[in-house]
Amino acid sequence: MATVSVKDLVLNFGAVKVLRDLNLNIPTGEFLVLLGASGSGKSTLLNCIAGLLDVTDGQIFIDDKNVTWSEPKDRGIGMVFQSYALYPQMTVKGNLSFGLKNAKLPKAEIEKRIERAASVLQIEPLLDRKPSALSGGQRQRVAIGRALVRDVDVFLFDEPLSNLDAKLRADLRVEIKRLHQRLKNTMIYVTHDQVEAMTLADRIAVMSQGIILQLDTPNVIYNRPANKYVAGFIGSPEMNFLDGSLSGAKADIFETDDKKIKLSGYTFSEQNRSSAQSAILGVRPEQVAVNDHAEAMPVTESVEVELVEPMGADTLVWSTFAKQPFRFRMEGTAIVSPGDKVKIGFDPAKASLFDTDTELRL
Amino acid sequence: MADTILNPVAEARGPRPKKAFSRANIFIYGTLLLVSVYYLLPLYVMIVTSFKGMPEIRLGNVFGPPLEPTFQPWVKAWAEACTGINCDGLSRGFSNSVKILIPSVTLSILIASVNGYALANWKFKGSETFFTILIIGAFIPYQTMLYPIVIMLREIKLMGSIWGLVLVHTVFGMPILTLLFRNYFTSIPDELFKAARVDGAGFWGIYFKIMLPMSLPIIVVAIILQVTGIWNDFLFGVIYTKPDTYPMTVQLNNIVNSVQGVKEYNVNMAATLLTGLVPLVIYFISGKLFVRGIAAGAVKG
Amino acid sequence: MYLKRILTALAVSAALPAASHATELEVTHWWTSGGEAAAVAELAKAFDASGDKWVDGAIAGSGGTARPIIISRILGGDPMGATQLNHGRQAEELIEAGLLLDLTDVAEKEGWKDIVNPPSLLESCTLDGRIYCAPINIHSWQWIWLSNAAYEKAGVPVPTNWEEFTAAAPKLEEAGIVPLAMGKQGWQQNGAFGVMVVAIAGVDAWKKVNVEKDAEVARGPEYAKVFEAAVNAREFAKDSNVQDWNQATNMVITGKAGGQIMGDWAQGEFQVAGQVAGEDYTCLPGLGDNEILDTAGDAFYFPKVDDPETTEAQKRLASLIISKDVQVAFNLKKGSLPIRGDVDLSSANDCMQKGLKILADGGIMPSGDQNLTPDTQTQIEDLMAEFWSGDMSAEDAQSRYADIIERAE
Amino acid sequence: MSATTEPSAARDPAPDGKPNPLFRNLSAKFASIPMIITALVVFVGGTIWTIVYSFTNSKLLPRTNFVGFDQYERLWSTRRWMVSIENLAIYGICSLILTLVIGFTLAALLDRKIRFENTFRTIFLYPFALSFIVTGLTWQWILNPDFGLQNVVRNWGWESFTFNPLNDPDTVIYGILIAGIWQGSGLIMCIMLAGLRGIDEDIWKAARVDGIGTVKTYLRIILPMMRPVIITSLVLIASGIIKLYDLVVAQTNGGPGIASEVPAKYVINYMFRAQNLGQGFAASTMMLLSVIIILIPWAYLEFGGRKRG
Repeated sequence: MATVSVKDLVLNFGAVKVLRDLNLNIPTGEFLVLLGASGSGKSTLLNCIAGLLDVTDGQIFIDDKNVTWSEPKDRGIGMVFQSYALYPQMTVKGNLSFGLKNAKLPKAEIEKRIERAASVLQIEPLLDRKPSALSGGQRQRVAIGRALVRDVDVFLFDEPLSNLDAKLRADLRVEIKRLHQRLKNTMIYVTHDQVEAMTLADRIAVMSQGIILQLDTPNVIYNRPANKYVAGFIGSPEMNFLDGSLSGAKADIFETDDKKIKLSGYTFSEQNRSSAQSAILGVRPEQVAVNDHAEAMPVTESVEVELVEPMGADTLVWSTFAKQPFRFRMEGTAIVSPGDKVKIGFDPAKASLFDTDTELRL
Repeated sequence: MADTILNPVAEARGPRPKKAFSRANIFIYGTLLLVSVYYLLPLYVMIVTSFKGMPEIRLGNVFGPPLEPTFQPWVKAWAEACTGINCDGLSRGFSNSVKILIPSVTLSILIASVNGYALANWKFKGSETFFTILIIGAFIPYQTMLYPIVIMLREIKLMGSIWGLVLVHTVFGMPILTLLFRNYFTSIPDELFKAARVDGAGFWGIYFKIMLPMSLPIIVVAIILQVTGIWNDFLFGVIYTKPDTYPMTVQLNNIVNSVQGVKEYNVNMAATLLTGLVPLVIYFISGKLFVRGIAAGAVKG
Repeated sequence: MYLKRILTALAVSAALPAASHATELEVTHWWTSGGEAAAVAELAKAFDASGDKWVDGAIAGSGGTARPIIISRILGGDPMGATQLNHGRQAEELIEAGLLLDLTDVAEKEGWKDIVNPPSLLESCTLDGRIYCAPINIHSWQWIWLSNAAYEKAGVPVPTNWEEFTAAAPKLEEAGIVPLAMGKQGWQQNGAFGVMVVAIAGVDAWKKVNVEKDAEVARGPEYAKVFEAAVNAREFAKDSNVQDWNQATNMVITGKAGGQIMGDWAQGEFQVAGQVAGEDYTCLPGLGDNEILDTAGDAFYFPKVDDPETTEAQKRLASLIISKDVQVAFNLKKGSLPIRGDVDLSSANDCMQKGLKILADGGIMPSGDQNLTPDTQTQIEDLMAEFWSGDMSAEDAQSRYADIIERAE
Repeated sequence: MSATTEPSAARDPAPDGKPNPLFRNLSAKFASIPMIITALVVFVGGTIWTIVYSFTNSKLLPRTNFVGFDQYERLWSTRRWMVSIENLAIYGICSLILTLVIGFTLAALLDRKIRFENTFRTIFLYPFALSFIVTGLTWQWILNPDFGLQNVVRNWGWESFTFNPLNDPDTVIYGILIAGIWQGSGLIMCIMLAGLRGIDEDIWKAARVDGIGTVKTYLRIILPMMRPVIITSLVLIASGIIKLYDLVVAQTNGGPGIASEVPAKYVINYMFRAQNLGQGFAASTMMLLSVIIILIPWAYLEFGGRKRG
């Protein structure tokens, strides 16, 4: 079992700064998800950890060993790729054994490991097939198997599920989670899918433009996003953002339009804030209470339904709050139509407040 | 994706015209047939001429079918035509041509594929500059390089040996072949290469075990280009070797290019067709693989 | 008894060729067509018969094709044993660079100076008093070939000189016959022009320009006449739509053209077509005006090699080339004239006999090859090519011609 | 990331030290040595050698007797050189455009799911296999007015038909063009065809839904998508154009007069026939210079500017 840590990592492609002074510590056995939009540098970081890209500056440690300039094969990692990257001319067995043969392992040991990996992943019947004769899900299992047989302490996943359809994606997601529970390896998992991130991760690192914006447990990331970007990126449907300003002696009143919202119970961050500064209040649609439930909330308002999106289990309703677009979630059984008046309410204690200029959490 | 590289679509992809005798169809086949006439006309002239006797050729109509067909020109071209004092036609150089062709094609493809692989997957500082120089080198007329190469071969003591010639073919085939292989390897998903690195394969391991087995289509293209070029080469063959290893084209040149004396056009044509047979046979055999290979090597990148 | 005889015979047969000399000699040349190859075969046969081995390195195409190959091989330090080159100034630099074998000892031993006729042939093999090549034949440009059938059809007698030829031209045109066949290549056009210079301006003017490089003569009235005649000839040849010289010759053979100015190698074409000199075609040396032959031709050069045995073999080949038997055998096959006057060529045909007679009478002049550098020749050829194919005036052509002569080395 | 063949000690630098970039990926550099030697020694070295000797008055043999720009002055005052350049420009532009147009059109026609595609493709490709020496001769015959095409058409009854490109100084280069395109367009057609096969079928569906006509789809949508194919084709065609020599020699030998001379022929004639190496080198230096002027900016954009990663 091994820790992975990245120290002051910098990577430039010519004049383009892809990674800027990154620091990251991953304890043994953690499942860390690197989450971000494309171009955020998350895959690049993973490739640096794997040793597939030369870093410009900084160090990478795996199990306290400086591996910044080691060969990928010497870093004790296994890696799974988005496009599976199976060697097309080899059978499944050939794919699984390729790395082991390169490492000059004894034949018996290779057989043993393949057998074990195949049984874990339930791909025994496929061993003699070529990748082209496999389905997408099967291919990805083989790709995971290829990492598995290496018997390494760190697994790297580079968007492994992106090429699969929704149902397979869900199945394999669960399987990866089981795998982690069983093997207790350190796993670093790159994805742009927040559901994967939330469901799999022990901790999530949200990345954008080559830096980590927030590194924390899914729970914290969801409930206390460190800045507006993270708040908007995590959660579906997206968080409502209300523009306004702070007031009151303690700067604990949020004013937007003609509304004054007292932020009672809100846990302020250590960021400085002042009265009269402009701020943004973020309210997640699923944290908005409707009709009867709304009564109990500190903030209530009667709004007009503008658009209804039924989603089965629940229904997303578009309306306007304080002259700004505002979405909220209702029971799937609720029957509303545009023009209806609905009473809504939310608790500012559970909302998020951001500085308009720095976009940091207040 | 990896499997699309191995099996790129070689089937027609445009929409299929509907009826057999639709206006579009008549246009398409009409144009193709008309253009085919342009392409086949010289072949027709060569073939009919090669079956005519010299008196008939002197009469003049190049398109007329042979009035008294004769195989004599073919026999002569292959086995009797004299080049200097040796009167055994093209057959004399055939085995030499093969002996030059095989190592030249093999070595040039081997080196160009390694170049392309290094350029696509293992870029290093300056690698693109060397490649750019190589591409510009494709535009240098061979003849202007004759003397510098003579001097170079002299210095490495390969002047006059078949290996010198192989080297020259490798050098002059390098630009285009490297371009093709580089494009091809660039089109192979990067992740495959990365996976192999993680699996502990090094530069040569990835080349031989992963890349080369995937390169059949582009190798076919390279073979076609090189076989055509090397088989038809005359200049290098004659300068950098000796009479007992002269390729077939030297005989072809001697048959066709005699400045003084009678030109036996029928034998010339037969000799040309005979010489062209080897590349032609390779075109036919490779068939669809050729298009598929070009699709993979020239299209992407 | 028997045994002894057999043993002796064995000893003799083993000793004879092997002990003295049996060296392979690679010989490069561009004699690849029928008659040429047959001539080379004679030479090779004689060489092999002397115990050595002739390794044939035939490469067709004299100037553009064979020369770079020959030079490259010599430069590359891996030369052939012997190579054909036009004798003249072309090999000068190779000699100066010390790349060619000095044959002076062979030449002196065998007295080449007394044998070779005309002496200019040996002179052009000589640099600083040393001899570096063995001349093998004489080819002359100074001929016009006329189709008897064409003139018959036009109803005029076959001309006997250039003036008659010019006069008869309109009649031929009326009969739908091209008066003058001319391949559209610079060397043919330049060759024809050279023949016209000798015929019209005379040998002296020719020598002034080509040997002494006197540009004033080239600008002078004698040459002006030639250029005017050339403008006429261009007019006669305007319907001649062929490139190669032998296609042009073929126009004469088939009676489509009245005549062609071309060297004596054209004879081979007539022979192959089964035509007989005097009956089917007529040949006029020096255009019938000035019966003189130039003495261009071929010679063998021998690149220097380290191996003394090869050097010996090279010298053996050199002396063989000059020898009587080879001269007769070779030149009869080749259709060219021998380089020595003391051989019997009575079996040669009508036109060749005419040539021999002129040679014997001393009607000879050096060839352009021997006097102008290839660079100058190429420039003149380019000018001629432009002149013959366009509408350049005689005056313009003459002044540009003179400019080239002025710059010539 | 260094080579697997290296001993591990060599690749284990001081814990924090960055290894010398020169020794990273040593195998790749080692394997590129043939390419580097070819590029530097043969191409750059040979070129420099040529340039140096273009300032000498070398005749038959290369000699270092420098004469400054004499050879260049003479070159640019020679009519034949000017004609050669003009011809190359005409041939080059026409050949580039026509080969691309014909190649693309044929490929598009073959891509229409037709029958006998293999046969047609082979017909268009076979000329590529034949040597220039004889294709030039054959075309010379076909274009000969007396026994070629013109004669045949006249025999059909069209008495006034005139088609005699090779004997007219103004048209001869187009006569060569006919043969050049015949020889080279098949390969380009194959490359284009391959390019068309690489286009996503959905593009066709989209175009059909949008109601765009077939021809317009090819020109406006498909063609712009085939950039890499066209670039490969351009390199092949353009390098062939610069080297144009054998075909001219075989078909017209530069005639009539000097009307179909091309630069490569000038270079070779002066090097070997006129035995004026200096002049030949000066001419080839000019050719090379123009190639480089055209190519370097393009090659830099195409191959040097892009990064992968």
